[in-house]
Amino acid sequence: MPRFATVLFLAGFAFLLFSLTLTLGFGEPPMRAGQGVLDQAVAGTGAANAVSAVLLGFRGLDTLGELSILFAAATAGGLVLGHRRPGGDGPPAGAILQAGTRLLFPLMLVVGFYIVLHGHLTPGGGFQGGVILAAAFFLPVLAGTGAGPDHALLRVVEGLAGTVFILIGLAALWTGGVFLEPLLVDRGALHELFSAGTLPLLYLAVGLKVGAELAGLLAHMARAGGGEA
Amino acid sequence: MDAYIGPLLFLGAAGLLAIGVVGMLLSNHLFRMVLALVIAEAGVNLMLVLAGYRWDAVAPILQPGVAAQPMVDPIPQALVLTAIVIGVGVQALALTLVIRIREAYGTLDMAEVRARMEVDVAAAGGGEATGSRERPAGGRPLPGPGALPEPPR
Amino acid sequence: MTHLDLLLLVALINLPVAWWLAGGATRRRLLALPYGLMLGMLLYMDPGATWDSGLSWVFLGQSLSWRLDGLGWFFALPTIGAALAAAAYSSGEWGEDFAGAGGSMGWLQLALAANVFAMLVLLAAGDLLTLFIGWELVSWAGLPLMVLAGGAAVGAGIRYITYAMGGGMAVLLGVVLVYVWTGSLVPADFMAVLPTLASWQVGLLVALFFGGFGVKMALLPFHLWQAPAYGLSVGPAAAFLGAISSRMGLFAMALVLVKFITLERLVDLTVIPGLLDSRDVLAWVAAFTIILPTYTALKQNDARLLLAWHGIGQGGYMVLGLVMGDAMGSAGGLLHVFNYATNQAVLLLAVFAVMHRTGTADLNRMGGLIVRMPLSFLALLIGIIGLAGLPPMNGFVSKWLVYRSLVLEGEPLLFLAAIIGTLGTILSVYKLIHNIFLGQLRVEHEDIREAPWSMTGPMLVLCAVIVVTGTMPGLVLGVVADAQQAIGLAVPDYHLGGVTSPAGGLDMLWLNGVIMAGFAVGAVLFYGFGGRTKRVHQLDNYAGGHFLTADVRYQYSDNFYPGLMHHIGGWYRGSFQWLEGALISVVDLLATALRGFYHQAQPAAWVLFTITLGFAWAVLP
Amino acid sequence: MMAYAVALPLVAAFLLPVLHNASRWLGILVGPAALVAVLLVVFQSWQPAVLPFAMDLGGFAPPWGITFYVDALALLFCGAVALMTLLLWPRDEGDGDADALVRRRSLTLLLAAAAAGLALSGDLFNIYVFYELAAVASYGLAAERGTPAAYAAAFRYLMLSALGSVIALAGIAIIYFETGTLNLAHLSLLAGELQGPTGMAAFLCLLVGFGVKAELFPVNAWVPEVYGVTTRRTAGLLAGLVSKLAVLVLVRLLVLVFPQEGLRDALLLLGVLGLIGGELAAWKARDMTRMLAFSSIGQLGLVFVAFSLPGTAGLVAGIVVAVHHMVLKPGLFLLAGQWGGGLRGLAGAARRAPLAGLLFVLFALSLVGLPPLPGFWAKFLVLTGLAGQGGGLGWLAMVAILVATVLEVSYLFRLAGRLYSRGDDEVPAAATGGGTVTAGVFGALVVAAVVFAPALWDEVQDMGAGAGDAALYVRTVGPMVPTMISGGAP
Repeated sequence: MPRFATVLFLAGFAFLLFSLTLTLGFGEPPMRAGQGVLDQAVAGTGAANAVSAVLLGFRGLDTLGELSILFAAATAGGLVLGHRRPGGDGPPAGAILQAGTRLLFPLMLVVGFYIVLHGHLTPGGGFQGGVILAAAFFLPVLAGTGAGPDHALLRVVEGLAGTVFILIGLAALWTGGVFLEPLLVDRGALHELFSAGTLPLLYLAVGLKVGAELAGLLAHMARAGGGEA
Repeated sequence: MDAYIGPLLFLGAAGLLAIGVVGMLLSNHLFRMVLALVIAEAGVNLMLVLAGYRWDAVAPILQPGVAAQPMVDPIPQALVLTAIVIGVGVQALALTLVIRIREAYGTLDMAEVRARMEVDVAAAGGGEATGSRERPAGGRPLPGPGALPEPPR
Repeated sequence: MTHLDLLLLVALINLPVAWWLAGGATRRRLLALPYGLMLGMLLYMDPGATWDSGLSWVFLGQSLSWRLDGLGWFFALPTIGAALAAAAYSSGEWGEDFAGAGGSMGWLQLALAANVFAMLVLLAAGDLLTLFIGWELVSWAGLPLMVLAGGAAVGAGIRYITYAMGGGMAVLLGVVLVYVWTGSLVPADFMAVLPTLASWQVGLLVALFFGGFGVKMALLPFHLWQAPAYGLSVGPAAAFLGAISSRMGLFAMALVLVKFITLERLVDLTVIPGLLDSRDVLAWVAAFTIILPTYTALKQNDARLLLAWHGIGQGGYMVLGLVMGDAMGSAGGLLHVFNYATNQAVLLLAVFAVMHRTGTADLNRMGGLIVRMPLSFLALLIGIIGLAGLPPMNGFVSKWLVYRSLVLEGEPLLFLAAIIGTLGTILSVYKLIHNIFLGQLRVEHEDIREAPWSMTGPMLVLCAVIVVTGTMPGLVLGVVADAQQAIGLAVPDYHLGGVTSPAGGLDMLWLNGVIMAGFAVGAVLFYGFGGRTKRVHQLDNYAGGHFLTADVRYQYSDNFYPGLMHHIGGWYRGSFQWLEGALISVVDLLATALRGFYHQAQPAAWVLFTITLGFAWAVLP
Repeated sequence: MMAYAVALPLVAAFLLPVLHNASRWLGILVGPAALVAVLLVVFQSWQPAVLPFAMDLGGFAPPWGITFYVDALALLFCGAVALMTLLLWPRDEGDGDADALVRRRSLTLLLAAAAAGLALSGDLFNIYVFYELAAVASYGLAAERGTPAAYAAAFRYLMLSALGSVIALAGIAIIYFETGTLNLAHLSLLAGELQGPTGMAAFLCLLVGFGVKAELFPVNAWVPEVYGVTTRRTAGLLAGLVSKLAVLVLVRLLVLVFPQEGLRDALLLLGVLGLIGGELAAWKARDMTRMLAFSSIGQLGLVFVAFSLPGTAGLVAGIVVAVHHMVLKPGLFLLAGQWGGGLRGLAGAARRAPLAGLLFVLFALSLVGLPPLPGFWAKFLVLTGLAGQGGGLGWLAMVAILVATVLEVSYLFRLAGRLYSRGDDEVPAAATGGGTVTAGVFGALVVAAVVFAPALWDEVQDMGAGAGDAALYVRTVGPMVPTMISGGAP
């Protein structure tokens, strides 16, 4: 009976939601806040990528909150999984996989950092790059060729990266601005790597933090996964 | 064609959301519930990103040497990026919990997990487990062999 | 600092003082002192005047003020008096025994002091908000006194507070409605607007206030809590509670229904056109409250419960007299508060004195104690005569006034109900005195001594009050008159011996004189001409002419009045318990259903249900 | 300046694990120090002359950037967040797991930061982010005990809450579709565009989504499960604090963006159902923790009823009810933690711990509304508001409140009777101490509320009037460019 009710309500929900969305003007957004952001992105943050400008400039607090959520998830994950003895390893990976891992590791590092540091110019940024970095460190665990990243180091990195993000924000406060205000925006030319003031620094912090959090979480889970097989 | 693309995309968003909710509510398998959550989030993220779409506009990135063109609204894109990362965090945490539950109870079946949780919580509270809609408290004495009159032949 | 402030301050300071005094065996002897001081202060204040408090402040846009008028003064008198008697009673041997048995004298005295303070705050209420504040304080202050005894008393206390809060919430709703409908909680302001309210509004207010205050008075059908809550408490606490606690309901009724809403308005509210107005409804509730609990008392085999059940019935007389609203009826109703307080206090103190000595209140386990505890017997005798409303005690005066009013107002059916109630009272108090003091003394009670002076003293003082105010009711009627004037009622033409009225007055001086003369004549005849007495052993008994030997146990309260009970027992057996049980069952059922809601397999489904319904509600016009 | 209220707990949370490894004392001190600093910031900002004011984070004018709106209400909640987190600071549960303790403290700090952000933020999506931060931190805290039941309860809580978040995000998407902005002040100006069914649907999405944390009926089934498995301090934090902030967000939305009558009725109806449902379930509960959990659902129902009242009166009543519950419930949970266990084991507990027993009675009396105690004023305000409003639903709500009070008395004092009963003393009370002292602080707050009632009342009046003034909000946040209001590009 509850299942039947659920299905019934679900059908109603999907139908109503769909009919509600049909009244929304697709393709013709009001652009009330958006147009202003587009107009001011370069002047306000120095970033060619307006999405990055929004992420780190206009809505930097969201990004800080999001980092905090990742940190919270990692902390909670650590709390849940706790100190666990590493479980038995899975079946060893084949030679190709192991060789591929060794080959891929430096490449992924480079790509990851590249994406992190060019976030203000091109699609990409700290999140995307951070995920690639995390994957780079996690690959050896998957392939069975390494024990994964060092937890103590990860905690230092994630703690410091988050702090650096806030400190850059507070630096603006201390120099007479407001919290999270982009600094040194007028240094460097548009479309150059060294431009957009503190944005690349923020992205670096974001990238490191995201990478550290995800790597930590994955490593935790990997150990847990082996434990009870 | 243009007239249909909007409703089609909305159908996709609403459909993904609905599929996700179906999975979360009707599946009894913890891991599938997490996957369903991923799908539901994808649906709502799609809906969010649709909010910024403009006909005949380009991505909101200035290209060197390209004349200014109408651009799509960059804010929903940033929001979606944030929402995705938030989702990842929540999903990862959910998975760690699933791992632990599997270890503790040896099952991924929601009904069984819930029943055993009830018992544990009640025990921690110092009482016995209380009844619920699925499992009423107390014994239900089934009529024994002689309890019911024989049906007439 | 006005006189009223001083009185309230003394009552407040008495809280820690009572706690401290209760701490030591010698200090304990002074427990009654603060109440004596309060009584003195009260007597110093003129009941005819209005005593304002210097305390008043504005909070939440409401002005809180306190003032004591004639009505409050009249109720304060038995309040402090009962506390004085209870404190004196517990200051001696009873207290030592209580403390020795593991009871906490400190809590008892603290709770008693808190009750007195709360009641004074209530009696000094100057507006509806302070009335409610006092009301709640009184309701909650009663709880610790009830649960002190532990065991079954705790259950009774929790039952009490549930009922009391139900009543309190009705009162609160009434207060809120008055505020919203009239824009004020100050009597002078809202009384000007009340006449403009619609009938349904006034009717709702009457129902809420009468119901709410009626719970405290234990009016039908909210009476179940009272007997166990009062009866199962410890001695002095039971006496105090039984004597005065539930009368706070009458005070509030007199204030709100009679003074604020007025009886004229009640008469205007028709319930059944041509047949029943709302005042009649109140009167009939009171009448049934007289009858049913009184006959329930008849069934009790525990002396404390028997008396406590009576208290409920006696409250009915008070309400009945009050809502009659004429000079004699309301005087009778109010006077009965005082008289009943003295009677009930004496009775409960006597019963607890017996219990103190024998260790039981079971009417089937006592008998013949008259030879061992003559003073307690005397007190109980005087008390039951007063309670039954027979001359020459004070209970007769107040009941006579109520009867008179019912007859004069043309309410023969109500009069009949009141008479039936009195009959039940006489029957049951006879059972009380008979089973405790008359008949054969039980073997285990051979060595019983009379209760100590600390216990008999207060009893005898109260007995003196009963006799004196019975003979000279004018002493109290003067204060009653002030109370009547304070709530805008007519005052009967009274004098020291009673009242005069064109339809026939009452003069207790004369009546008691005749009775005493009759006794004197009888004594002269008996001793002068006959004097044929023969002293026999207490175990030689005759019952209905039948000789009973020592081995026949002359106690049969198990089946007292079998014929009567056979005829009336079925009428009221358990019907209200059934009602209460049904209510609890409904709550239990709902609660179980709700628990099911919070124990479901897939709570997240409710997110879907809610949002879908919400969408449907938003989309549909 | 108020940015510190969010930034400081975040920094402390980030650094706590690192500092803990460096120095034990630093690890212990950094969290409380950050919270004390937040308290100081709040006190410093509490100057009626400058309130309310707005802050444009990142230096971008509204509606482009994120705005913090600082009024007395927001400051009150910010201060409450810091104070409550400080009082309910996670303690060593005696399992000797230092790492877990550090993580729990980190999560608590994150929760504090998120709560402060919820109180201050004036941007819809930013509110969502902080809400999610609070959610993730509370998932972790729900599982803190490390028992299997805790994992299961936390997972179920996560699933319910995540579904709610998804719905809330859908609501935000709809609002962005309609208006193209997220700033609350901007949305307030554009409220006319959200009058239709789409706008109502969007609000209902947010109501259901945020309602999960606010213990809104019927999306609150997680409450008894989670409070049953966490430490009582966490339960107090979630019931007392986090739920109120979710309510605060909804209230801001109602005041600023959704003034429709119908939505208030919906809130009222759900509040009444929650009130009655919670109290009924509590009446039947067999252990103290879950009794308190259900009673908290009921109290939150009352909060919703209060906030559903229109105008300043509703806000004032709501603030009083919410703050009252915020102080009481953690105190009660702490006492439950002190005694623990089912109702049967509690016989005579108060006799062995007189202070705790006294505090329980004080809290219970205030909860049911004994007059001089603040609970009475709260109830009185709600009732007068409802009676003034009238209407069938209003009368229903009044009766519900009164019935709920009687139920509350019935179960709370059944428990009190058991606590004071001369029970068989064979069950020794597991006195762990500490909790009673903290509960005593809450008790002192209750008493202080009685003593300083008139002054507090004036303060609350101003607070309610300020929070209910949508025009003031818009004016304070700043002028919007005219084209931003009439409609933007094609």
